[in-house]
Amino acid sequence: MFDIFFKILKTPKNTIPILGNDPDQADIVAVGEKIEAKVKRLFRGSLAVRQIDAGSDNACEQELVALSNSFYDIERFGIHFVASPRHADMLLVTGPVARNMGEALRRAYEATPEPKIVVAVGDDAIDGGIFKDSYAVLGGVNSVIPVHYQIPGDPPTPKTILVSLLKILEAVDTAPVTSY
Amino acid sequence: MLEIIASPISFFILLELFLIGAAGSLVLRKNDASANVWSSFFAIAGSLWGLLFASAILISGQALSFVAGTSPFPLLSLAMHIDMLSALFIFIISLIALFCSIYGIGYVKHFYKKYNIGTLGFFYHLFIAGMVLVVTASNGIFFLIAWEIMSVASYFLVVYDRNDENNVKAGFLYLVMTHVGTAFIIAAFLLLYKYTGSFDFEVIKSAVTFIPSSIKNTIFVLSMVGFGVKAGIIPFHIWLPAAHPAAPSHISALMSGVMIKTGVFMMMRLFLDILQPAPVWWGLVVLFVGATSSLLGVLYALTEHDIKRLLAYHSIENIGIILLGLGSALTFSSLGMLPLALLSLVAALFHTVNHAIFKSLLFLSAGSVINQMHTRNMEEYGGLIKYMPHTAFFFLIGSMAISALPPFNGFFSEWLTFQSLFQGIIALDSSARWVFILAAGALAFTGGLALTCFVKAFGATFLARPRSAEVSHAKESSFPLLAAMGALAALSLLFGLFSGPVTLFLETIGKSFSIFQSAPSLLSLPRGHVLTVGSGFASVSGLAFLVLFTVAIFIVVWIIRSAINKKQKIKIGATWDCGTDLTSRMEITATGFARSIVLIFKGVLKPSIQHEIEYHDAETRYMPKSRTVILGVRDVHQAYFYRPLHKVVATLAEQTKNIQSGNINTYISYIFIALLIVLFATL
Amino acid sequence: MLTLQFFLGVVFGTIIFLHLTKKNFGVALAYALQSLAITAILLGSFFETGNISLLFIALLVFIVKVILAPLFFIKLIQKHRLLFSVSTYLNIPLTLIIIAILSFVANSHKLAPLTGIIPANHTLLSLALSSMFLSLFLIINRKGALSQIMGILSFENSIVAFTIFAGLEQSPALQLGIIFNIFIWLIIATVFMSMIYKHFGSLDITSMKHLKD
Amino acid sequence: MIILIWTIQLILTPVVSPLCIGIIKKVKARLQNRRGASIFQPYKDLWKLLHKDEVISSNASWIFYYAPFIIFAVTIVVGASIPLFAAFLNNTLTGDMLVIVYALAIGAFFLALAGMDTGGAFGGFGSSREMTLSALAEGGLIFSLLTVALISGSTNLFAISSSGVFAQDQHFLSALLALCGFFIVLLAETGRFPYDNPDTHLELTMIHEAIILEYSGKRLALMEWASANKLLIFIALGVNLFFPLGLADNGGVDAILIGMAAFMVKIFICCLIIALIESSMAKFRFFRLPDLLLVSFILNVVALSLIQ
Repeated sequence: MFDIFFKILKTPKNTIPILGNDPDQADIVAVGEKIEAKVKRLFRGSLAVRQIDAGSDNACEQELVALSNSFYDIERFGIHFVASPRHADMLLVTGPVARNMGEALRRAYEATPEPKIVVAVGDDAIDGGIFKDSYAVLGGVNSVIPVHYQIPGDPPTPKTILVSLLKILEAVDTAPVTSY
Repeated sequence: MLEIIASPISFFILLELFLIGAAGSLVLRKNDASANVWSSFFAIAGSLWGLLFASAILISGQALSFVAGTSPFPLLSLAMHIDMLSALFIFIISLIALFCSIYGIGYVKHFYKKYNIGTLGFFYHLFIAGMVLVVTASNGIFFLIAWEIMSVASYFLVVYDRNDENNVKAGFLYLVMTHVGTAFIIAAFLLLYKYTGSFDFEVIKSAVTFIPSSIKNTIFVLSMVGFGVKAGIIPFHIWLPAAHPAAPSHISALMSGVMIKTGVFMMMRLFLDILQPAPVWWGLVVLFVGATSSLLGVLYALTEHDIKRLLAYHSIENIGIILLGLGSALTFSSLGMLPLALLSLVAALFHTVNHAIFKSLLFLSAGSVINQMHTRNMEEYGGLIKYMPHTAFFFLIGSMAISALPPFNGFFSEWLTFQSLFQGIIALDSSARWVFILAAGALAFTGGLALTCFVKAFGATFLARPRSAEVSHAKESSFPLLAAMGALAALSLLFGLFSGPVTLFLETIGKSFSIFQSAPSLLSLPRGHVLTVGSGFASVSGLAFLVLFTVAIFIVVWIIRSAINKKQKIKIGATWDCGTDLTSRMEITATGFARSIVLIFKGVLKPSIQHEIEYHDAETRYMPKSRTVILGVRDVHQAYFYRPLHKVVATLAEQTKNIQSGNINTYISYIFIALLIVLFATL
Repeated sequence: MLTLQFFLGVVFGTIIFLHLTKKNFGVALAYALQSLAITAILLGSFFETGNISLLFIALLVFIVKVILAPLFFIKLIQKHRLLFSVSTYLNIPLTLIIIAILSFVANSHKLAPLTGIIPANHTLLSLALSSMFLSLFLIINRKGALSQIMGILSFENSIVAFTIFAGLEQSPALQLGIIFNIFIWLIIATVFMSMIYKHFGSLDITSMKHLKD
Repeated sequence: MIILIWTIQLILTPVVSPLCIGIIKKVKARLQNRRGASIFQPYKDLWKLLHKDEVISSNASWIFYYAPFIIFAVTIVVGASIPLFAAFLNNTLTGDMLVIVYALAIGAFFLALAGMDTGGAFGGFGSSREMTLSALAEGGLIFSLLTVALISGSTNLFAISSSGVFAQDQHFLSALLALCGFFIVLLAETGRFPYDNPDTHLELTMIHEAIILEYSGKRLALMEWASANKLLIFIALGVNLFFPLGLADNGGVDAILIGMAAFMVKIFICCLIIALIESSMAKFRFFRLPDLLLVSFILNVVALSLIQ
């Protein structure tokens, strides 16, 4: 057991710094009605995210999983993934809503307590992407539940997602610049 | 004033009330309603008078012994001796009988057209009168007569609902087992008579030195088996989970709340009072029996999904806990540590009182649930809390009390039993200490498993969604049922809060035993409510716990509700289960809940599992149409002890059958041979 | 004293005869003789004690047992033509051996306290006791219902004899009781016999075995 | 002065317990070479949850509504009756070890009922497993506290902590065994690693989280807070009963401050140990847990028998 600990202590820190001002990283499109500042301020300290796979091709899932590795380390901003929509503040929906996932998605939306933010991640979730107009797909997430933000990209890089999330909460410039 | 109440005449009035009630309900048996009113009125009057009489004796503290008239037979004298211990038991009997009779007024209504209410009233009164006589009789034969009245009356009450086949079978099993037990008791009394020359307990007590020790040990074993069958300790318990559920609910509450205590009462009277200078191994045997009964009782309760059988198994568990107290009292008294013996006796008495209260509460609330649901199978309940909120609340209080959760009375008697076991671990050495350590371990595990079992019972019955259509038209139980349950729930809380004064009062009762006359007391009550054992070794206060608890709840609610969270709204949604539609088959059932523990203890419980898969067509066996899983638990005692016994008895009976050859001459030759043998034997 | 010995010998002899006889007719006569002996013994004890009631009892016994009962049986035998229905379990020699054993047992010193209640008529009492054993054995040994009844009646007679010799001067009420029950007994026996006969067509008891379940 | 100390004692548990969770999460993150959230993150989470609305299932009964308050209040009561930083406050009212064990059992009772109440499949199984574990752990827990009580001669926790258990060398071995037994039970009762993975997302493996799947908003905050309190209670019991060095034995301000500091240091070390265990061990299969709990029970029985 002790060799593991030595190995851990020896490996260098590799968490990337998130700087407030690099413009190309944040790629966010606000849709639907606006989220009040009070709600954003509430979630700035701690945000519970529930990821819903509405028929996605797992491209966006890989990126979202990468968010919690030591490189991007989403936890340092107080954002953590939760198991049940009841505990969630934000719903990250990926994938063009497949026909039989529509009802489940709507139920998840119902089960999430107010105030909540819905973010469609990836082109499929935004408007169906490459699967647009197919008989098995209901199109974008907004055809089932109201969407507040969209993160384009097929799939968007983890950094884009991370910075976009901070941008949604307008936490980028206030969040401590984690360079160490 | 006390002398008038605590006098032989008032005891006769008590018996008279019950006998009039019995006779009256027989006379009025044609009209159900009036029979019910008559029997309930006299039952309530009788139990109220019993409460008055018992508390008068308890307060005045002087024992009462008298002979009720001359007896036709030489050995039988209708002698009664009511000391503090029997007064306490009369108090318990009449207390529980009072609430069961109140409950009975409403409950018996659903028997109206089906059975004869008069006979129910008759046997009900006989049953209570029998129990009162059992705890007061001080002559062996008179005691056996009372014991027989009690057993036979309770047999007829068990088979009262005779349309159901297995009720009658259960009643038969109960009758056979009780009478096997009575046979052992008679053997013990005969041995006592042989060596002390009389059946009177007082005379036996004074002449106990004449009994050689080997005979005394056989008497101990015989009475342990005899009263053990009635108390339902483990090897002899198989009638209890069969008989108690069969009886109507207020009768099974009375039976398992009070009747099995008469067995414990006689054990206390015999071992601690009459056969007093007892060897050490007696106490250790009682302790061992108590530990196994409590542990196995709760394990078998976990496998049950019939609500009344579950409660019956819990009676066995609680009797085990009482025997733990009694066993440690016996061991300490034989080792001369009288203060410790007094402490554990008080623990046993306190748990007897508590168990009577919360067990009858549980049986009554289970009865009103069965009354609405017409089945005892917990798998068909579910969601009853929305239809029967008050019954659910009382069942919750009962289950909290029985799983020894602090503000209620169950905790304080179990706490006292723990203290007596801890004192045993400190004071004793070598083998006795190991029995105490194992007993304390058994008690600890029993507490945990009892909690699990009652979460299962309450959860499967009252919470989540209805698992059968019957639930939707269940109505809340009527007023007398709720009144009885409410009073018992309040009592169980009161006995918890004022456990300090109650324990000290029980100690004065303990001191009425001849051996504890001079024993210094380990219990003290500083500041009026803090019950301390042995100058600071351990102390607890029910009152303080409840006050601190309620204050904490109010602070928390006030802070959360008003200070932080004024504007948040509550939205009623559907239960979250990953988006699929939720059917009532997906929630956990009683068997599912306990399955993990049953598998963990599979060595003891021997669970069996059977898969049956039905295919669309038998040859291809690819497309299973339906799959049924049958989960069962083999009853070890039945399989390894009672069935072989039954086989042996059956073969013996078969052999003796061919004596019946049908030829008169052979019969007369038997007579002739018998005559010769007798002649030879006697001359 | 001698005469009592003689009468008791008569009783004992009749029982032996009952064991041996083949014909029912002889059985009825033997019983009459036996009852005659008993009445004689009763008269003897009357003379000794001078108790009027004993005389009355003796007369009654005489009427019922000596006259009525045999007549009754003879009529029954003729009605059902039961002349030869006397069959026994054991053959003659074996019965004789058992009779010997029983009488030896009755006279053995093991039972001395019982027969020695009145040391004077020790022999009489042991003889009465052996007659009781023999009549009991008679009931066991016989298959026919009639001879079994005879066994019981002779058993009753030997008990009376034994009680008289044991000096238990019972009260007249007891005697009356005995007589009364004999009378009732006779009625039952006849009803019983006729029923058996009607049902089984013969007086053989062994056919009752079919009544077993 | 005493009232001030008592108020500190009352509020210390709820205030410090999220810190323990934060420390454990931080150390685990560090061990996974991540930076991880700040150790005050649990406070922020609780604060956010307290300001959120709630969605409650339609077939939940009053037990679902009030269980969080009851469980939280039980942890407050238990927190007030165990030695945290001061050993001289002899709370003979509820300071008895059996009261603590059975009071926590009230919490487990209502937790399991709340889990079953909404009728979901996960809640039911979560409470069934939770009750199985707490039933089996109770034997080990009572016996370890009993060993310590018998060594120091009283079952009152404050008296135990004021008389050092490891001070008497002839009882050293039994105290050590009791400590190991107690630590195994600590991990079981608080749902830490070998028994239950606190931050798993796979519902089928959850034990404690499956019960609070249904909760949201302020009730979820209370449930999280109560389980944090329970963790602190067990750590405090483990730490203060076995290593009472540094506990204040008089009312002096300096003694209290030293006591608080010692308490914080001890909590930090214990959280470090728990995090190390969680990072170096895999979660056991459910049916191997009873053997682990039996080991703890046997250890305590051996410890108990070594005392005389």
